[in-house]
Amino acid sequence: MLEVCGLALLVTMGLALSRGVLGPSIFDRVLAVNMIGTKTVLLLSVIAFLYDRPDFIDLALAYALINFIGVMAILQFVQNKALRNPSVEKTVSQDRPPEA
Amino acid sequence: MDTFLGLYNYWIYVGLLVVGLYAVLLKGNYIKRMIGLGIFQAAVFLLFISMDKVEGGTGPIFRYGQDITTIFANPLPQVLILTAIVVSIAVTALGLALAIRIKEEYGSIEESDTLRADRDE
Amino acid sequence: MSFLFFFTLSFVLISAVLAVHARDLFVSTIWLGVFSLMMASNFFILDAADVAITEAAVGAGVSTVLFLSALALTGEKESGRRVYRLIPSIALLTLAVVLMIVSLDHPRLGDPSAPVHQHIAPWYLSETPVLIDIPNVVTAVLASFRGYDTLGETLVVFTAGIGVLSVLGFRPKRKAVVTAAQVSRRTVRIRDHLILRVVGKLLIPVIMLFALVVQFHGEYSPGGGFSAGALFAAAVMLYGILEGPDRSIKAMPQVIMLRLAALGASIYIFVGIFGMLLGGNFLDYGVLSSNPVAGQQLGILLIEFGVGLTVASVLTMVFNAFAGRETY
Amino acid sequence: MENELFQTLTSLLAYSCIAIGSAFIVIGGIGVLRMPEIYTRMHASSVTETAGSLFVLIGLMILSGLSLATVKLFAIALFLLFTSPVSTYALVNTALVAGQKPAVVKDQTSGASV
Repeated sequence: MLEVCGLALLVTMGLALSRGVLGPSIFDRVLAVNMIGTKTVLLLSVIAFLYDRPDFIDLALAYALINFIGVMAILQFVQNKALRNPSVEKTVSQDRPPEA
Repeated sequence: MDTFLGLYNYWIYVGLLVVGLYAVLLKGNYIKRMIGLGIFQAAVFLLFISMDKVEGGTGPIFRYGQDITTIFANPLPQVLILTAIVVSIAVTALGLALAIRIKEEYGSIEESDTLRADRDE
Repeated sequence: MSFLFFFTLSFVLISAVLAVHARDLFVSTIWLGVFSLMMASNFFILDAADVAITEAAVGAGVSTVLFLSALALTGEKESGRRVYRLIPSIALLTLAVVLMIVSLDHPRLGDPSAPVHQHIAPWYLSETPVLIDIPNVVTAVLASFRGYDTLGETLVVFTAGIGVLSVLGFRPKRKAVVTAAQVSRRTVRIRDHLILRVVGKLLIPVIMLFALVVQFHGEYSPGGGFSAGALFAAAVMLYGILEGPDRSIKAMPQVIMLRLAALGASIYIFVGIFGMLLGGNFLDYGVLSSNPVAGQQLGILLIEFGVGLTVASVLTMVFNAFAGRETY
Repeated sequence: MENELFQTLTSLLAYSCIAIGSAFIVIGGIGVLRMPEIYTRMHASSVTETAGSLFVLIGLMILSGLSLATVKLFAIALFLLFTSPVSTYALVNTALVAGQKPAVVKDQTSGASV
């Protein structure tokens, strides 16, 4: 059963990876990375049980904490494009989403 | 099939080595080259870690009440690579710092631009 | 179980090719993050838990943050001018073919009769419980049996930190495009998001606590100074991302970080010299206590602390130098 | 005898939890690939990040019984529950601010956009 779960996680990673390859916008890619990160946390926990070493779950814990930093860095980079490139300032500078 | 899975990691290592070296040699952008260098280093890490695996073994950390016949993976390649990963990020940081300085002086991080600027002087 | 291994390895190669292929360097960095995730899972499947936790701490957090802060200063578009060079291409192809042929002679994965497993590894595995008596053999080999090696690597990390500071110590004569005041405003949008700020601040102490667990529990579970240092630096980087580089530099001034990095390396060296003064060899911890095994454990604890201090302060220093820099 | 029955029941419970979680994860993965635009894809990915992860982690917790591993798994579940909605929020916000418009569905009867 754990093998099946591992396989399901890997298949989902493959699907997310193809979304990242296809993804027309940057946000699709970020979404794919975020998803692969969460799936890695689960995969590491499942492998720890599959190998009968539950004391190695520290690793999954590390990823659960660290993934957030990477995603924050990526989003900060995207949000600050305006400051680096004055030509896009107009579209990005409003903090509020555009009214529908 | 057994040969295929037994050697698959070596083939992936060859692939990573070539992809990394391709970026280092044939890409003009300095940051792309640092990315290539990272992939090249990871290929070496993969080669070393592939060596440590023993069939039916487990990670080299002892447990209470373990069986006397427990097989453990080889700890030595792990030690070498553990330190190498942190050294690789330090080296990458140094390369990125150089790229930032090149951008500030030449206005570009493309090799062709910097070479042209050097020729024109 | 081999199918897991097959998938993760294939994903490693795919993401590496995508990282090199992408024209936008920002997208390249994203693929490099995926590459690191798959690499860490792969290390874990190959029974290398210590390596995997180091790759987790370095690859997912620190590496992405450093690449993105460098890209913010240099611009993320690759020109796309192709460099055709015949000789390197031929050399690459030849290398690939030769390595493929050589790989057929490699011992199969997990072969217990491979040459690597014959010489010294069995000695490490059988003598660690007798001489050092800690469960994590990797930490024992890293800190005690191969202590010289680790000293060298620590000094390399320290030197790289000094190198970054000296390279970025020069500034162009002309006026900055984005001034220091604007740099401190750079993160203003993240700072304004209440949810991100609250949850991020909640997470920082937890990451630091986990780094300390990895540091001081490294003799019993996967971890040790290198991974703990990277985790600690990642926590500081999260603070810098959420609150702005000016505040992270204020909290962790560069001068103090430089001193701490030097202190960490010095702790390592002085533990070695202290052992010499007590009549042992350099980095021979057995003489630090009346009981050689307890002395070994004390020595490992001290030098792992030194390593963690150096790695954490060097990576923090590099992040502050990148994030707080004006764009020219 | 009773003990044996209890063990069978707990492992049955654990494995069914893991199976449900895996099903959620694969469904979410398919959704991420097939949905038409970024906001709907995010909706699909949130299924894997909350329901999928929680079911798998709860299954593993039941499997490991009362041990340190259970505490660590609980911590992982807690951190995932904290961070993944926040990441999704940040991603949606950034996408909206950068000018990604949500897809507009045409109303079939009146022809006006809703």
